[in-house]
Amino acid sequence: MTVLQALDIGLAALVLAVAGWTIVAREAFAAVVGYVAYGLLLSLVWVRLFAVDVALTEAAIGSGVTGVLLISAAARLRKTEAPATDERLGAPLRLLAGTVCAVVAAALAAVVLLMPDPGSTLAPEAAQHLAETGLGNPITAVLISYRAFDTMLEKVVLILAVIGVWSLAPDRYWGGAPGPQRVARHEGALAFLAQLLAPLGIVVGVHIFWVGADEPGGAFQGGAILAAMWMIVMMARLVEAPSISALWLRLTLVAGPVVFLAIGVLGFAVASGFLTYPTGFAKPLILFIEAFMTLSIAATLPMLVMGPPSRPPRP
Amino acid sequence: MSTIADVFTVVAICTGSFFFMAGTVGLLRFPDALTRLHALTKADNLGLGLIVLGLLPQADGMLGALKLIAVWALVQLAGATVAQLIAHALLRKRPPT
Amino acid sequence: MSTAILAGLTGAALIGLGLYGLITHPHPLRKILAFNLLGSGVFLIFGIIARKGAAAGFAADPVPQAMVITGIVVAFSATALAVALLLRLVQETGRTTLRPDAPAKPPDAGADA
Amino acid sequence: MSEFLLAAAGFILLTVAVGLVRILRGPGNVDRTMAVQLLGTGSIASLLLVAAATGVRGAEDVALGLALLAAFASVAFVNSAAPSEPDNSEPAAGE
Repeated sequence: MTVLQALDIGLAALVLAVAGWTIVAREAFAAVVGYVAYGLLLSLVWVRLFAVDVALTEAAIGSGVTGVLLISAAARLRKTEAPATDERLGAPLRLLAGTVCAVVAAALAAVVLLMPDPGSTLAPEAAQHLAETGLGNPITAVLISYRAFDTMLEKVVLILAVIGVWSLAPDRYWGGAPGPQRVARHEGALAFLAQLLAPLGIVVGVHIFWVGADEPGGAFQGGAILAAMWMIVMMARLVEAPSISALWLRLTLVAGPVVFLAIGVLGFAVASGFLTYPTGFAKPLILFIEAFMTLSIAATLPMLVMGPPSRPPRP
Repeated sequence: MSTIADVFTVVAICTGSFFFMAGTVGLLRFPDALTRLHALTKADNLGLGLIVLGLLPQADGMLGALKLIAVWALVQLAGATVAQLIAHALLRKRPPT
Repeated sequence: MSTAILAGLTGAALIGLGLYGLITHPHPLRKILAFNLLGSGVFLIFGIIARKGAAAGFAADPVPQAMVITGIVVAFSATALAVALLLRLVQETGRTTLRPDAPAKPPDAGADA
Repeated sequence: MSEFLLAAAGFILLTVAVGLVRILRGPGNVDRTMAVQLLGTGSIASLLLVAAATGVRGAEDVALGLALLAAFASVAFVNSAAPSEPDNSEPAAGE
């Protein structure tokens, strides 16, 4: 066994142990903290699978932003945990559930082991599209060109989720702002962190978006880092979340899919159909779309984490 | 030349790993949260710092080295702030007896 | 055993674990957590499909990878919506269950903003 | 050389994973947060080592992202542990 194999096996065991902890932990908070650790480890696994783009997404969204969402939810739901334990399933039912889940896992493991090697692949098609777009990162090319329709619908899903979250607001708060209010005197260390980290993070986020054309990175990863930076200045209460009826906020939220759709429709006129790009202009157009998608993601993720408005609108 | 760089890398990374181990031992063995926090910050600063230092000779080009240093600086900033915040939270919960 | 197969097996085990948590935990937040675990297991299986589809000079097939990236984002938005629904339910009723016969508690005014 | 780097990565991962026992034992949520903080630093260190050993392109960017978000979960924890302290005592400054 080589060192690398030992490392892989250790990493897999660790991932499973932490995952097991998030299931068996007694308190929700302890489970959620385990989930943050799990996300960190999972991004290491993705690096080992040579999927650096996915590792970046997992690090930023899977561990970072989801972690913050779940930690604040667990803190607010602490009082409800004791009543819920009354509804625990009995031991026989749990045993049955465990057996069913073990069978499912075993079946999937068999599929994994029986999978042909090399398996079926769409890589040649993706490579062909890569050549047409002039990009260097095949994943960005798949996201924005080869499977562009999926990506656009996924942006629409994000907006639907924001609408869903906002519509949970009580009537009297509609048009107000979510999250805590800005304060004049902040806790020193946190404000310091946010003031120093946010500019650096914006640089890194834009860098990851920009290199996404040719290297691992792209709109999702860059946007998620920008979103995290906005969230950190809101958590430090240096800035306040905008009112949900603010026009600029709504425009930013829809900018990504609207630009995507507009250029897609333009494809009918200047290229070979919906969501296609004219030869020679593919790369600038893709970067143009991605810039707006980055902005939209940077605005959407914090809005999803902050939840529905919690204050009445200012008169 | 490259042998000297390799020896440097090995020494720095071994020392860095030692600090990670020390941090873990402290986190597990120290009696209360504030002393555990002390152990944690040592691993954060020195452990990662030495590993980054050891990897610098192996880095490819200026940008790679710059990124390594940026990673260290960011973790440094995060570690220092989080130590402050956690200490604050601890003191708030348990006023000095 | 290669890294990819190991990751695939880990993914299968994670799906089993997540499914178990989803079925057995009574608290919705724990169900949401288990659902995320299940999802990441599915993503890991996509990871092995990508790695086995390495061709045309790529270390891994980019199409499944792109699907995982969109998947992570969609899973996050579903999680956020579920958490928002749950918090609103607790704010309204003080309980985390929809069962009509559950003991009624006065609405929890302390479910702060 | 790469064998050594990988061994170091495995060693660091193992030690910080042992530190995760703090998540199990607690006693307080503060201790759990600290264990995750240590795991975060350790993962960044082993990510850098693995990246240097296997030469995966762009892995430094993942480390950079993780480093940016290193404080994120802990900040959320501290914020949610002491939520409503200066919240309404002062009216929002600015407008």
